[in-house]
Amino acid sequence: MSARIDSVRIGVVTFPGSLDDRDAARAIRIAGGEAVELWHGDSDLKNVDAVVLPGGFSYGDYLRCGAIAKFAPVMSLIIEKAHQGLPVLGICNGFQILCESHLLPGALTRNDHRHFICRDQKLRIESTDTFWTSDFEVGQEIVIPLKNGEGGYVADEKTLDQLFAEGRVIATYQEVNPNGSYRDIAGISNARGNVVGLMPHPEHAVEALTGPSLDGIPFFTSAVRALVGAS
Amino acid sequence: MARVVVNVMLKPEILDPQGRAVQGALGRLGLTGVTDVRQGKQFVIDLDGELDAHRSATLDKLAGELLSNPVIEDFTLTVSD
Amino acid sequence: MARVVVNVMLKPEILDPQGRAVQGALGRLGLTGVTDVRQGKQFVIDLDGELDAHRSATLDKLAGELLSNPVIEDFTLTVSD
Amino acid sequence: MPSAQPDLEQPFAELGLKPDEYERIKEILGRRPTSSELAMYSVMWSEHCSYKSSKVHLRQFGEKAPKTDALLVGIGENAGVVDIGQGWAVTFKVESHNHPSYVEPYQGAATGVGGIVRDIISMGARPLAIMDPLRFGAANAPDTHRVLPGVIAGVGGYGNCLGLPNIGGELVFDESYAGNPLVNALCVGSMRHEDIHLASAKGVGNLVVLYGARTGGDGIGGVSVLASETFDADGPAKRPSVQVGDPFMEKLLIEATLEVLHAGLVEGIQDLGGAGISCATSELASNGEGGMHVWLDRVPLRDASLSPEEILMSESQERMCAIVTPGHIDAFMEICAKWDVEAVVIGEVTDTGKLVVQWHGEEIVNVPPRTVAHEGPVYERPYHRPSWQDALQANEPTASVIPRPESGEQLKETLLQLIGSPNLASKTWVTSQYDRYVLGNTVLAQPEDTGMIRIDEETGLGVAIATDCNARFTKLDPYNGAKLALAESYRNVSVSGAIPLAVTNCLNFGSPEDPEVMWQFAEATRGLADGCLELGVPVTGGNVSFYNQTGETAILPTPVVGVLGVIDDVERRTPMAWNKDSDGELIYVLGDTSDEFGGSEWAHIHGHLGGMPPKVDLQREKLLSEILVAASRDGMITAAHDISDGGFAIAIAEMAMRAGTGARLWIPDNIEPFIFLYAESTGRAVVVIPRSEELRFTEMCAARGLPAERVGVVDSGLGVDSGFPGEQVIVMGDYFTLTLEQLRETHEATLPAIFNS
Ligand SMILES: Nc1ncnc2c1ncn2[C@@H]1O[C@H](COP(=O)(O)OP(=O)(O)O)[C@@H](O)[C@H]1O
Ligand SMILES: [Mg+2]
Repeated sequence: MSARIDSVRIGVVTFPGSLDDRDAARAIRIAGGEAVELWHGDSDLKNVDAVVLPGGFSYGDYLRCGAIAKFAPVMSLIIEKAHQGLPVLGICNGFQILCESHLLPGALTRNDHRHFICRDQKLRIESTDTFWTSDFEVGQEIVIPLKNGEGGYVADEKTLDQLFAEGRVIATYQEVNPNGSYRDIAGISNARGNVVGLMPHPEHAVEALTGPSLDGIPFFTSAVRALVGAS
Repeated sequence: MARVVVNVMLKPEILDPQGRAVQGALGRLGLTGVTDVRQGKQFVIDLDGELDAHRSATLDKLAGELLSNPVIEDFTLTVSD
Repeated sequence: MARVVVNVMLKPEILDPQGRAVQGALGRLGLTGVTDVRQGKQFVIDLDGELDAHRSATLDKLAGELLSNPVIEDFTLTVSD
Repeated sequence: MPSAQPDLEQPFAELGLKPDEYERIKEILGRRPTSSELAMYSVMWSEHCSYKSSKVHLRQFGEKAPKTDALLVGIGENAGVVDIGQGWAVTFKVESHNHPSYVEPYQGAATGVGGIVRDIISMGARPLAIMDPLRFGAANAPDTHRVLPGVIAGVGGYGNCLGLPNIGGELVFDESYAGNPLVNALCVGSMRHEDIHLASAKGVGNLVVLYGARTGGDGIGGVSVLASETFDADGPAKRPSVQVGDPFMEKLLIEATLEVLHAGLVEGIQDLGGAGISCATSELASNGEGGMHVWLDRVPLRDASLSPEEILMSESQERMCAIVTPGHIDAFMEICAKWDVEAVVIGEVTDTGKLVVQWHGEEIVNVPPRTVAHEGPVYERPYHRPSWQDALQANEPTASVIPRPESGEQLKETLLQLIGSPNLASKTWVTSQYDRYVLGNTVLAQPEDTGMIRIDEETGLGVAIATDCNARFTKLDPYNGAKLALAESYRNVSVSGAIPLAVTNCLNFGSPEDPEVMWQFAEATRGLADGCLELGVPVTGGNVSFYNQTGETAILPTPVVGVLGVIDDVERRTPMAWNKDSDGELIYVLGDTSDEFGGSEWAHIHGHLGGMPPKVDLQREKLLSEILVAASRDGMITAAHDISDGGFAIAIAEMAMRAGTGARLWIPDNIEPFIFLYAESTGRAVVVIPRSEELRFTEMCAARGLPAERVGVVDSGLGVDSGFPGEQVIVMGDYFTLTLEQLRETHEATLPAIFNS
């Protein structure tokens, strides 16, 4: 574990109904960054260098997951800055919010088997050309928890082709496709690689005691390292 | 007083696991000849006063941005009084 | 070929948290005067051949037992061809 | 005085009050009750809220309570509070939502979780985890197919959305629960000692704040009336109103409540559960200065047409009540607004000794709150030993009643049958619908023997909880059956290395008006109280659910017992299974095995219930626990798993499947293989010991008088020699060999095959 680099400030947004915000903050600290609490009603990003949209059920996931959260005051700032290159990682509900906000293409729908599913999921890292995956190797297999009710990634054929062609699929499900995601997609990025959405939960795989592995840590160290390099 | 009903359905090309499950169940429970089932959402919205052009436009916009996700869903909107 | 649409709504006295959430969001996003929103489900069922009395009765029964739970929900059923 | 209408016949019977109860109300008030007073008394004096049939028996939990310093708050509050050291306290409790879950499985189960979580918040604790002991009718029965998926989705839907990990539970099938499923929910929370809050309205002039969801017409008299009656034999036709839960609102309620508590803005607090505002106001007043004035018309409503009686009785979910000083009220309201939680001052604390409720200027209630909350009727229900009890106990599952397997092949088939039977099959179909990771403190969860969570990240302080009850044992012998439930739960906590500290329980029984059911209840409570005294673990709280019967047939008496243990550092926990580095480590059985099959899983799969349950020896359980804790503390063992349902063979199979590595086992000479493999003698556990620790461990057992027998060795290389090259296998002496793959397939296929269709 690297020493705490207090100059790297990563914001974690808490929406009403966010659940994994404390876990995301813990993961950032373990990766050597400083976690900064952001509130959905904030109209200021507190000078953070990057943002994590954590998992949970923002606004109860009523209507559609992420549909109401995208209109939160803090989101208009994040959307604007993300277009300018601010690194943003959306995990699970955060991924749903990024799709609803059109920062990422496609959408997440009800699992094909219609149940919530919590399992230790094997993934293959497909792209390391993003802000959040550079500490992995392409082809690396990892196991991290997955837990969602609406995690089926869908998009039209053209978009799917484009995502693969441009290397924007960052991880795919291995052995089991747990939710019916098209082409086993577990996570994607935008063209620039600063915005990443991931359905499984790397923040729950950062301690041997509580997670199935330590495979989640590189998502956060990737960001910390890139930001240290940048400053 | 106006009542607006917005129906939201998954686009035909998007898999509808709930509709599929209902189709299976209907068949098992004795309803023959079901060729397709789609499950959507219905919003019944009650509004005070007249539904003027401005509010009507807002409603239409929100039906397409908030109540449905254009990437995967279509909507219809009907007004009754 | 018949198309049957079943709309299922929570009974008026039952809490509808989703409807409440939508009502709040509509208000925040600029739609004024919303007095109530209820969110329900819609099933669009396509059937082969004629909808005879027997199948019609089965459908009605299943709408009340499978598609809705009479303890908390009401349903309406409309047939179009 | 509220005006009475003397000519009107009062509907006390419809509200569930007996004529003599109605007479007592008139006596207390010295007049006829108003309709609102009648509404309040009827819900508060219901079986569910007043414990009128169980009170005389539950007293033993206090009277026989072992001396302990661990109990910071005892029975009688929303939940007991236990000191776990380092300034930390935990509170935990289990409650039933059986009847609502039968009527509307999803919402019934969901609101069951919601209700128990509010109990925990109202003590000032942050809720940390959920467990769900469940019972259903036969797995393949159509009604189970209706009820079970909805219940699981409801427990998961609410708990997942709330952000509480599910760390364990039970799933048991037995025909007796057809039409009467049991949905019990447990919540555990933690707090610093100084944050403990109690439900009392102190300080004259302090304000009564109602906050959370609006009050609606759903569930009026639901929990209390529903839980206090037997269903008609024709089931859910008579469908009473049920509540719909809003877990998102509950999540906001938790955050807002913890924030106001930590800001020091709250004098007293109470959740709104069964009996709603009637319960909260009368209990708060009765526990505090003794008086309260309530303006009922200030209650925010979802449905403007509700009558005051309905508002008093409504069991709408996600509401809380707090007592706040006038100086703190603005800060309180601000925090609620931050979390989008509606809050309204509905009353004021007084010292008049009266609970006065006004409705648009008119006084509609004026009663001494104690008479509503604490001085309800108490019944000494008649009870007697059932006439059939002797015959039942005499019907032992001996070899002449059920033929016993003898050959290797038969013994192997028995293992496969058991491990694939619905009660012993893998519970993954259920538990994969629950989030076990959220909050990042889950150290052990299903399929481990206990759920364990970390309380303090700095020190690693944690707690472990298990819930258990083999209700077949309780049917055969309610007194010892309850002790057996306690013993199993205590043992499940101990194998993880935690020290058992406190007990909660949920007593699920048939109708208390049936003297035979009442006897089961009396015996079980006596057994549990005696057992707790002997083990030195106090009962901190619990719940009684009566009327779990259809027509004349009651469910198996099911006293679910939850034991909480503390572990000073979760890093030293003992998992249930060996690991990939365990090759060559030794497998020991601790305790004695004898020919005990009454109420066993083996008898159950043969459709037999009779005989005596296994002997229970709580001194032995205590010794076993001490050895397991010492072994964990000194790093002597790699794994420990308790032996219970299905016996030793099932325990070993579960360990091997979890480990993914095989083992070679042998059966001691002095015992019949069938008995060794499948008997359910208690006070036993399997432990795995590195060779370097063998001497130290066995000497400790010998010195303390705990039988320990070496029965096997972990071995990942048995595939080739046993004819399964490339596979992990367990070799059971000369009797049989099974690949882990075969075991796993059988174990995991059962529930999906039944419930995925
Ligand atoms: N309804 C449930 N919810 C959550 N976990 C469950 C449920 N039913 C069973 N489990 C878990 O499955 C595992 C096996 O259950 P069981 O065999 O009853 O355990 P034990 O015999 O050790 O008490 C345990 O970890 C238990 O907590
Ligand atoms: Mg166990």
